[in-house]
Amino acid sequence: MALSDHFPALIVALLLFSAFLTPPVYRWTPRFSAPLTTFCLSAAFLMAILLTAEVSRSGPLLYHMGGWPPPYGIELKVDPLRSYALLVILGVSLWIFVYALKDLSHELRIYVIGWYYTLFAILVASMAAIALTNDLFNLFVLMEICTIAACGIISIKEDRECLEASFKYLILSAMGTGCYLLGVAMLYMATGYLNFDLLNGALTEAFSLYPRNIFTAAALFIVAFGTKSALFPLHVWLPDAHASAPSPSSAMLSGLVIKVFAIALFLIFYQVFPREILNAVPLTEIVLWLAAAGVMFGSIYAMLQADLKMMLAYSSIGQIGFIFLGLGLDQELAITGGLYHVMVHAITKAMLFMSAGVIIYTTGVRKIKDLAGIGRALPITMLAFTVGSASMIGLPGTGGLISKWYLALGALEAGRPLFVLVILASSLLNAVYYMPIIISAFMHQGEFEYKVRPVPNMMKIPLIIGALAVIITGLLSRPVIVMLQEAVASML
Amino acid sequence: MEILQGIINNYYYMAAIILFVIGMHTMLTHANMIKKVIAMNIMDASVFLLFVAVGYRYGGQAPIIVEGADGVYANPLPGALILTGIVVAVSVTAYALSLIVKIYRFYGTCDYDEICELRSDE
Amino acid sequence: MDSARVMFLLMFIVFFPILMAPVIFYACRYSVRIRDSLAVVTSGITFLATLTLYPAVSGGEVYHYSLFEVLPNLAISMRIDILSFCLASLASLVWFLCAIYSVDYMAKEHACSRYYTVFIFTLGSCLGIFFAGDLFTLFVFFELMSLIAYLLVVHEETEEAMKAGYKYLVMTIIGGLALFFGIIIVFELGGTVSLAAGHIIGESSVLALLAFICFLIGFGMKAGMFPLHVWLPDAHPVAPSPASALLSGIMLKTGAYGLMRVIFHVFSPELIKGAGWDLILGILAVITIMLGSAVALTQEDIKRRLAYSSISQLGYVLLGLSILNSNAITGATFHIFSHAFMKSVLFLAAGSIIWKTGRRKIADLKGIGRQMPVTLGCFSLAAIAMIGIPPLNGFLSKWTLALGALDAGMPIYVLVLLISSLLNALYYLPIIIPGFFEAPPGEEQEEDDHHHEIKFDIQEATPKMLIPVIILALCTVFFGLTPNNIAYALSQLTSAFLLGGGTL
Amino acid sequence: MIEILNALLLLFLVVCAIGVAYIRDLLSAVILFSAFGLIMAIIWQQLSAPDVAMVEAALGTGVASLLMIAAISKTKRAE
Amino acid sequence: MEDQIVRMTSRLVVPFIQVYGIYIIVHGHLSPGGGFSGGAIFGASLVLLALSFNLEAGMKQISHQTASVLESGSAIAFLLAGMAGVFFGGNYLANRAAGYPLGEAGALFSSGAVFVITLFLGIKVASTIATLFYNIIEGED
Repeated sequence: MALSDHFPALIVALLLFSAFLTPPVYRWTPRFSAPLTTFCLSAAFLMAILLTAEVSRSGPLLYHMGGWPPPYGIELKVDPLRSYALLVILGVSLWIFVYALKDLSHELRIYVIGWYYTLFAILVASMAAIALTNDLFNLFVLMEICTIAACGIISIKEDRECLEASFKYLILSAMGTGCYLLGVAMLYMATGYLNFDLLNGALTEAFSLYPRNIFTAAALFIVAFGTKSALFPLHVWLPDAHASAPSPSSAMLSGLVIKVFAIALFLIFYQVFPREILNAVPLTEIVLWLAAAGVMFGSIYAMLQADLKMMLAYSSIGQIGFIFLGLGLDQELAITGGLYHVMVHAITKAMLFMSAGVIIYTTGVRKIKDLAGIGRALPITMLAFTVGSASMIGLPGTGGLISKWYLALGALEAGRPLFVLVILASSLLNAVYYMPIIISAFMHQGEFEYKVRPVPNMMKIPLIIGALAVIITGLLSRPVIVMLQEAVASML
Repeated sequence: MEILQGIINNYYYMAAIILFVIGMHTMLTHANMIKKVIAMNIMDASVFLLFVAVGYRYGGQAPIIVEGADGVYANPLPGALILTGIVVAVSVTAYALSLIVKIYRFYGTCDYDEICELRSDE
Repeated sequence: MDSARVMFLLMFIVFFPILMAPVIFYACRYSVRIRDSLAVVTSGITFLATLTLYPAVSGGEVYHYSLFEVLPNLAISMRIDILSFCLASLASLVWFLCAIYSVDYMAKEHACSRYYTVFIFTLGSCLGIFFAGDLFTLFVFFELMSLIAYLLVVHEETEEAMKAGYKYLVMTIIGGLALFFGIIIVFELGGTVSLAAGHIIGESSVLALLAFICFLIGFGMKAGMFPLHVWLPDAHPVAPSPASALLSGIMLKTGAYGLMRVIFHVFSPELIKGAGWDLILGILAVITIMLGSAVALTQEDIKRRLAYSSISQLGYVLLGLSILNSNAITGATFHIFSHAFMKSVLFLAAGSIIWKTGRRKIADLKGIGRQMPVTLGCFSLAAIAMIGIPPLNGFLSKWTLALGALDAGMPIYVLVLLISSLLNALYYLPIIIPGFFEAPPGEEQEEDDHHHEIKFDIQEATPKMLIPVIILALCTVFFGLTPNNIAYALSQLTSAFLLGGGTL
Repeated sequence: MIEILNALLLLFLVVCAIGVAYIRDLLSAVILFSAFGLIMAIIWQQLSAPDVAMVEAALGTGVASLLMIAAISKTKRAE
Repeated sequence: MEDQIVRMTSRLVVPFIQVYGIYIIVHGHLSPGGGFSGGAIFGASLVLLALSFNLEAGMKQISHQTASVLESGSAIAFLLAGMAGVFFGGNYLANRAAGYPLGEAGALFSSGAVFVITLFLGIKVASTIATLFYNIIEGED
C-alpha cells in the first residue's frame, strides 16, 4: 500500500502526535513547540489536499483502522463531502494557529501556552476525525474529546468568566452527548450495527419493525447536535463561551467547532438514515423552523449587545441557523448552500474574531461604542472587519452571497418563499448591527491616535489572507459548489 | 396488560431510561455544580447500561475464551465500546471537577445560581 | 467593429477607472496636482473610449461576452447595445465635467484623496452597471456603486451627513436585498439571468409578480420612486456639489436603467401590459411626480429643493416606462439625457454659489445674479428647461412623453405633466427672479441711497468650475433646439431597439 | 430467582439515583454515587460483561468518586 | 488524616494493588481487564498513598512532573506503535500485518500489538489519574 492510502489515519495520528509531543518540548525548549505544531498542522493540511485530489479522482476511500473491517473495527471514510469538511477544518485551523502564535502571548500566561498548543492540536485532530469517521460510537468518543478540548481552550485563560462559561458549555454539551449516546443505543437496538453504511442498509428493514426506536433516535440526534452546534433554543451556552475565550479560541470555536457538529448531523441524516425515514416524519421540518427562529433571534440578540465579541458570538447563532436551514429545507440546492456556508462562515467569523482580537491586543477596547475612530488607527484590521461584515450581510463579491443565493434558491425550489424572506430579513438585521460599527470606526473621531500598540505582522498577515479568502469564496466559488452539489445529489 | 408485560420483559431498558431521565433532570435543575457532575455520571451510566443490555443474550456467557466452553456468548462489542465510554465519562468528570475547584477559588461558591447572581451584580 | 475589440473596450472602460482608483489614492501622497489631473484624465479617457464604441452599436448590434462563471449558469458577463451606450456615454461625459469642476471645488475640502478615489471608482462601477450582461453582474456593480457612493454622501462628515448617509446605506441594503430576491426568483423561474436570453419570464404568476415588485423596490429605491424616496432628499444635498450632481444626474438613472432592462429583457412589454403591472408603475410614477414637485416647493435649502425636484423628474422617466409605447420610451430615454444635463447644471451652479458665498438658503440668494451672472444664467437656463419652456431639451422630453401618453389613450398623464411643469415653475422662478432682480439682503439699505442703481460686482467662481457648468448648460440648449439632435436620435433608436425585441 | 435479584438491583440503582438528587450533603451524595456505580458493576457482571464491570468499578466508581471527594475537600461540603 | 490504622493498612495494601493493576494490564487480552482498568487501579493506588499519608508520600512514588512526562510519552509511544502498521505494510494500528509476533493463543505474549498498546495505555491512564489528582489537590498552580 502506498503511504497516501494511510492519510486518513495519519492526519489524525500526526495531530495527536504533535499534541503529546508539545508539553515535553515546551518544557525543554519553548522555542521549538510553535514551529512543531505549525509543521504538523501544515503537514496534515497538505495530506488533506492530496486526499481530496485522490478522492475526486478515484471516488470514496475507506480505511479500516488496524485492518479490522466493520462491524468490528473502526472505519474511516473519505468521500467528497468529508474531504471538503476536512479541508475546511485543517485549512482554517492552520490559519487561526498562525494568528494565535502572537495573540496568545498577550492573552495567556506564558507557562500555559504549551498546553494551549496541545489542546489546539487535540481539538483539530478530533474535528478532523469527526469528519472522517464512519462509525457512530467512534463519533461519540470524538465528540467528547472535541468538547473537552474546546472547553480547554476556553478555560485555559483562567479568569472567572472563562471558567464559568466553559463549565456551562461542558454541562450542556454533556447533556447533548447523553442524548446522542441514547440515540445511538436506540439504533443499535434496532439494527445491531454502528457503522454508517451498514446501518444505512439495515435501517430500511428495521424501520418496519421498530419505527419508534428510529424516530426517537433521530429526534435525539437533533437535540444532541443542536445543543453542540447551538441551534436556536439550545444555544444558551454559546455567547458566554465564545465571547470570554481568548480570541484565537473564539475564532476556532465559532469558526469551526460548532460547524463540525452540524456537518456530523448532515452526515448522519443523509448517510445513515434512508430517505423514506426522513420522508415519513417531519424531522427536517422541525429543524427548519428552529433554524429560521435561530437566524432571526441570533441577529436580534446581536443587535442588543454592547460587547464586540459578544455581538460576534450572537451573530454566530444566527449564522449557524443558515447552515441548519439548508438541512431543514431538505433540498439539494439548499443543502449545498448550507454546506457552502460552513466554509464561508468558518473563514468569515474566524476573521472577525481575529480582528476583534487585534483590537483588544492593540487598544484593550472591547465595547462597541468605544470603537469610534479606530479605523484610522488600525486601517487594515478594520478593512478586514469590513470585508467580513460584508460577507455576513451577504453583499455581492463575498462568500456570504453565494451561500445565501443557494439557500434562497433551494427555498424557492422547495416552494417556500417565506424562508427567503427570513434570509433577507436576517441580512438586513446583520447590516443594521455591523454597519454602525464600521461607520463609526472610519468616520467618527476617536482618541486612538496615541494609545495604539503597533499591530505585529504575524497578526496582520492572517487578517489579510482572511479578507482575500472571503472575496475568493465569493468570486471563485464555482468548483467547490459544483463538487458539493454533486456530493449532495449523490447523498439524496 | 400487554404494556405491563412489555415493561417486565424489557426491565433493563426501562430502568436505563428512568435513570437517564433522573440523571438529566438532576443535572439540569440542581444548581450545585458537583451535583451536576454526579448526575452527569448517572446519566452516562444509564446509557451504558442500555448498551450492555442490548448486547446481552439470555443465558449467554461472558465473552472469554476458556477451554471447554460452548458457543453462546454475550455480544462483546457493546462491552468494548462501553469501556471506552466509561473512560470518556470519567475524563469529562475529572475535567469538570478541576473547573469547579477553580471556579470556587474565584467565586467562593459551588452554586451556579449564586454565581449568576454575583456576575449580574457586577 | 470586430468583436474582440469591442470586448477589450468594454473591459477597459469598466476596469480602467476601478484600477485607477487605488493609483489615485497613492498619488495623493506625492502631489495634489498629480492626483487631480489623474482624476480628470481618467474620466476623460473613459469618456473618449466610450465614444469610440458608437460605430459598434449604432446599427442596433448587440455584443455579449461571458467572462467567467461564478456559479453554474451564473456568469459575470458584459454586454453592450444602444441603450447601454447612451447611458454610458452620458455618464462618462458628466463624470468628466464633474471631475474638472471638482478640482477647484474640492481644494477647500478635507479628505480629498478619499473623495477622488471614490469618485473614480464609482465611475467604473456605474459603467459596469450599464455594460452588465446579466442581472447578476448588474446587481454586483449596482451594489458596489451604491455602497461606495456612501462615502461620497458622507464626505462632509457632519452629523447631518452621517445621519443621511446611514439612511442611505440602510435603504441601499434593503434595495439590494429586494433585487437579490427578484434575481433569485427569475433564476428559479427561468434558469438563467442573462440579458442575452430575451424574455426570461414568459407568463404571469405569483412568483413573477413578486419578482416584478422586488425589482420595483430595488431599482425604484435607487430612482427615488415613491414611497422609497425617503433617503434621497437627505442624501443628495449633504454631499459635495459635484457628487450631488453625479448622484442626482447619473446615479439615479441606474435605477431607471435597471427597470428598463427588467421590463424589456426579463419580462416583456406585452406581459407587463397584459398582467396590468404597468398600472402599478404608472400610479407610483404619478405619485412620485406630484409629491416630488409639491414637496420641493416647501424646501428652503437650495440643494434640498433640487433633490426633491430630482424625485419628480425621475417620475417622468418611470411614467414613460409605464406607458410602454414608442414615443413614451423615446421620451423616457431622452429625459434621462435631459435631466442629467439639467440637474448637473443646477447642482454644479448651486455648488459654485455655495462655494463662493456660503449661502444655501433660497431667501439669501437674492441678488446673487449680480455677483455671479454667468453661473446664475446657466442655472436659469437649466431651470427653464426643467419647467419645459420650448426651445430647451426639457420641453422636448415632456412633449415626447405627452405624445406617448396620448398615443396610449391616457390624457390624464398629460395633465399630470402640465401640473408638474407648473409646480416646477413655481419653485424655480422664486430662485431665479429674485436672484437677478432683487438686491442682496445686506445691500438693500445701500441701494436706496444709490437711487435703485443696479450694481454689478462680478465675482464668478474659477474658470475650472465655470466651464463645466457652461458646457452642460449649452447641452441643454443644443439638445433641445431641434428634434434632430444626436441625443434625441439615440433615444429614438433605443426605443425602436427595445420595443423591437432587441433588433432595429 | 436470578431475575428477581437483577430487578432488585435495578430498583436499588434507581433509589440511589433519586437519593443523589435529594441528599443535600455532597459527601453523602458521592458515597451514594459510588454505591450506585458498584451496583452497576454487579449488574454488568450479571449481563456477562465482566470487563465493563471491572472498568466501572475501577474508573467509573473508584477514580471518579476519589476525584469528587478531592474536589469537595477543596470546596464546600453542603449543597 | 493522621490515622495510624489507615496508614498501616494502605502501606500493606498498596503493593498488592499495584501488582494487581499490572497483572490486569498485561492480561488484558486473556481475561477481563486491560489498559484502562489496570491503569486505573494502579493510578488509584498512588492516589491512595497520597491520601493516607500526605501529598509528598504520593509524590515520592511518582512526581507530578514525571507523571506528566509519562503521560505524553506513553501517548506518543502508542501512536508510534500504531505507525508500525503503516511502516510494515498494514493499516494504521495493524496487528499481524505489521509483523508483531502473535504467539500461541492463551499464552501471555500472544496478542502482538494489543499487548504493546495495552501496556502504553495502562501507563497513560495511571499517570493521567495521578496528574489529575495532583492538579485538583495541589491548589494554587
